[in-house]
Amino acid sequence: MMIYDFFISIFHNELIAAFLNSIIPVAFIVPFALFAVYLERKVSAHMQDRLGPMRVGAHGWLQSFADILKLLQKEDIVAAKADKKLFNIAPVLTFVGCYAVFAVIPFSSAYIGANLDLGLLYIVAVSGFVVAGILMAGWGSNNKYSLFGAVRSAAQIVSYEIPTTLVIITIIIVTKSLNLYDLSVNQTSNMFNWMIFGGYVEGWHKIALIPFMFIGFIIIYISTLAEVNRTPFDIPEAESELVAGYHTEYSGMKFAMFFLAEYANMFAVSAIVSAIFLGGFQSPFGYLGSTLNLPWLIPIEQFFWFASKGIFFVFVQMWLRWTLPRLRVDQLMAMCWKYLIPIAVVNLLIVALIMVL
Amino acid sequence: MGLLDKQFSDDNIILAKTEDLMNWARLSSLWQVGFGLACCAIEMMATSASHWDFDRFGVIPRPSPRQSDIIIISGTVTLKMAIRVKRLYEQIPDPKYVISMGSCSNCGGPYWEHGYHVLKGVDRVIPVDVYVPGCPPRPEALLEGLLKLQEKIRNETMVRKAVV
Amino acid sequence: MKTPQEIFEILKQKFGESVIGFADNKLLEFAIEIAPLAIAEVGYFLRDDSELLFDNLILLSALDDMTGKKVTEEDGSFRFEGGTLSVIYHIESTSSRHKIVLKVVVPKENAEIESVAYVWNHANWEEREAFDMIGIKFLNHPNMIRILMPYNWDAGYPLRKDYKNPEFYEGMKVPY
Amino acid sequence: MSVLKTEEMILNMGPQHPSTHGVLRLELELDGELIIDVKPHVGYLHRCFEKHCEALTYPQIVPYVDRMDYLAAMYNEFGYAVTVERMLGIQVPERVEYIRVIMGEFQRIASHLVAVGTYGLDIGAFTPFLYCFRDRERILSLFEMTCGARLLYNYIWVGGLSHDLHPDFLRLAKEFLPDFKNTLSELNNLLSYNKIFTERTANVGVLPLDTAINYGVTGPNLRASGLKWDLRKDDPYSIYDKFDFDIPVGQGWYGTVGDCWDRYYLRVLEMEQSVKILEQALVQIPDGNISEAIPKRIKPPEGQIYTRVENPRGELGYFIVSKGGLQPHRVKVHAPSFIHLGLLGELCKGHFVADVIAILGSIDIVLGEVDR
Repeated sequence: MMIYDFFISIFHNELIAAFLNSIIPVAFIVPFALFAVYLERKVSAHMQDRLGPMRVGAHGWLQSFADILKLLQKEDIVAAKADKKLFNIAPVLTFVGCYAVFAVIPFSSAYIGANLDLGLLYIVAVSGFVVAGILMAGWGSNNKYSLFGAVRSAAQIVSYEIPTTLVIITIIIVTKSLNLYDLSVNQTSNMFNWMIFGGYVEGWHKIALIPFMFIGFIIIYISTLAEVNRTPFDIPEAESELVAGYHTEYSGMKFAMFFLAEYANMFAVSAIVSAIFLGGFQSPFGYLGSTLNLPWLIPIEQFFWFASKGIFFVFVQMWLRWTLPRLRVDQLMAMCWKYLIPIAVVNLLIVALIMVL
Repeated sequence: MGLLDKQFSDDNIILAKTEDLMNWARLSSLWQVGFGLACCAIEMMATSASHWDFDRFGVIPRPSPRQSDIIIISGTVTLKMAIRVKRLYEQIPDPKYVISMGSCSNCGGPYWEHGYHVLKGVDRVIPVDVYVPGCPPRPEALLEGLLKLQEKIRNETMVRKAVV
Repeated sequence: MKTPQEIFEILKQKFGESVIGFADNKLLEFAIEIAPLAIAEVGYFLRDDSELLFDNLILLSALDDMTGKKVTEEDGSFRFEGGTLSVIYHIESTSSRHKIVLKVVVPKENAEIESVAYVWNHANWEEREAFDMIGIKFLNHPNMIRILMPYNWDAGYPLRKDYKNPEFYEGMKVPY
Repeated sequence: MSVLKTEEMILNMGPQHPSTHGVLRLELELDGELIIDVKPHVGYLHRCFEKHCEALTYPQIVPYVDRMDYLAAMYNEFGYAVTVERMLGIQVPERVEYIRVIMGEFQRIASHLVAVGTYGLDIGAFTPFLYCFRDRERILSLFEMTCGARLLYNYIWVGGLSHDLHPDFLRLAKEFLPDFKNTLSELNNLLSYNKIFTERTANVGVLPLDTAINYGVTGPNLRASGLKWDLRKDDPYSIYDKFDFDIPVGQGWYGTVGDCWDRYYLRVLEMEQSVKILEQALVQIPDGNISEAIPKRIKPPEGQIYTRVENPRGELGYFIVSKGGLQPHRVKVHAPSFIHLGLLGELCKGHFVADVIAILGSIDIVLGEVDR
């Protein structure tokens, strides 16, 4: 049973149920973002022979709360020459963009915000909001560094959407569905039904698909990394070049919004990658709930697997960030247009050929 | 500093608890402007590096002053730089704090007599909360300065004291 | 490898009047004194002559010779009237490894020297520094402005011996 | 139809910027992301060193010398001491010379570690920076046990040293060297040979040899351009002629000779050579009295002298004019960073904004020395 139906059965009102249903991702995103900031600091610290936050709560676990509470108290500066409307809308729009993506991500078999048949296309479309927000921030700040960051970011995100979309088309050819929920549900029973292992296709096709699915997975992971501006693709906010990129001029809660959006976005892309290739909320081994005959346990287990896959990929993103240097703008573009897109196109053609045969 | 500071005329338990929470948040997450001036900046970097690790206290360098809470004036402030230091301080949103690190920014240090281009003490242009002596101060001294600043923040209040 | 004496002979032969002579330096170095307006020409010759090849200007330093008449004011401060400033060029050849020292002396009132910034690019900033600190003007220099002190500094040249520090700069008190 | 008019953008970088290595201000003239011109504005840390020298006696100058190139304070003192000793004609005891070389080479390693680490930071790799600082701490603790200071030492005096070595110094120094070799290989694997890093730095900011000489470039930057020129061998001072070490020269490993990667990697190679010198010096060091040659009163004869030593950043020279008094008449410093910074505009033309950071990091300037 979906959570939405559960709300309807309680309130007998679609509006209230839909409202409550749409709030659930917030209850996940905000604690996750706080946790991810803390995780990032701890992960980086331990990679660098340090300890990271230690003084705020045991092992600094309250650090993110202190940060947020402090950012709430900070003065909200809008520069005199800034374009105030754009400057104020930008953080909200950026957050809305990444929040909207959560609408079609299946958290478990019992919860998906909106079970759209065009889910995958919707994601590609809606993440454009983030670009708009970043461009507004860059322009509205009236700061050259911000503008630089914003223009770089827009160019980067728009470019890297192409390989992402190409890989998504490859998946559509195999699954014949754009619905993320169906996609996740179908990759069931064990990990060899995941798309990365050829999915739930029958016969020799499955074996033939495996290498190309791996290639697709690597391409989409690299391009999502670029879409969320993480190292080695973090040139829009490259600290050593552009100070803080498009959010250079933002202070207080508006900056916190960008921060929140960044970490939410990290999770969103990880979740999408795992939903497409790694079975989404499906367990790799089967469910304790079905063994013990406790049907209510299954969605909870599924949520656990979903969250752990997402967090694992977020962790990999952090790992890369604290290991790799950063690319230059032209190299970044060259990487996209000269390598990823041709490979993705060829991959698409080969997969199409396999599926036709 | 801050909008609410010294805005209330009477003290009560709710105010006291809110105050404690606010001050706790402020003192636990002092983001620093990533900004070094001279020799002391190297010791400041050493303090952020693995051996001493500023991050334990929640201090991380932010490249943009808009997102920072403290500025550590780490080194000699020259006349040419003083104008920029002042501008930088003005760019930090309230509540903001200043640590003056090293003799040079405290009082001109070894350049006090013949330094025709050295500002004798950064407190001639911006208000300073904590002075850390030394030339350059050891990382431990800077950490001590930070703890002193935290102590100071802990005692900030929203209550306006009656003028005697 | 040539000794400074030999190089002096070559220069004397080539430039005649412009090469004034050995400047007396009692310690380890002795310098060839050159006329202020001929130094660029001499520089080009030293750099391009196939026997000399002085391709590296090591150091250009300007100094106040403190030779004028000392006038003491009522408040105890003093200044020099007249006197000279000098610029010293250490140059060497990275290929044949010889080193010489050139010296140019100018009067303080009319401190103008031909620039060598086009001979050795390195001299560009060094000459700006000499202008900034001592107040020697280099003619034909690409960008003769202050370098270390603020561009709007108007209290004189700090490394002159009779320099007096101003009381305020842009509203900031300068003395301790 | 009118021609579309475009104009250049002026981007002001610094004095507060995460990667200008201090208080440097760069005025970039940009066409999109391409650099048309770079104008460095210096002087934000002008601490009047030369004026102080004219007002202080010779021994009093030593602490001020430290504060010039604060990453290589030992070597600044070394150079100053050598200069004044030549003026006075003092021969210092052999143990002092050995200790000076040991300290100088440790300082070279420490300084290069900062250079290499912050260069990684400029390119975007945060972790190598902290690894470098971790090892630098060990060297600083060696200095600290010798003279009590971590950064600015006032240790090498004219004619001698302020303290003799700590009894544990030699043991700890010998223990450090093998560990440090591991660090170097770790650094190379993490950063130097990283594909992204080589892409970012190879063929960027190429400095041809003739330009380098014409601009007076010295030290690692000159050697990276291909000239075998090291004052420790070419204009020997102290006891460097007693040690066996190589002078690494840039060979264009990943690109052209004299690019950023060469300049970076040359520093790594120099650290290896410093380890080699240290391994010999720590074994050969003789016993002796370190303070017997310290003069009671320093009053050099009238005249002038220019002496130079091989500082981690290049040729550090002191030009001292004495009028026979207790104070020098004029001290002028040949500061390598000042000269290298003058070259920046030349190196950056036609590159991207991101390359300015890469080039600035690779020439390794210290603003304290640029502005003095």
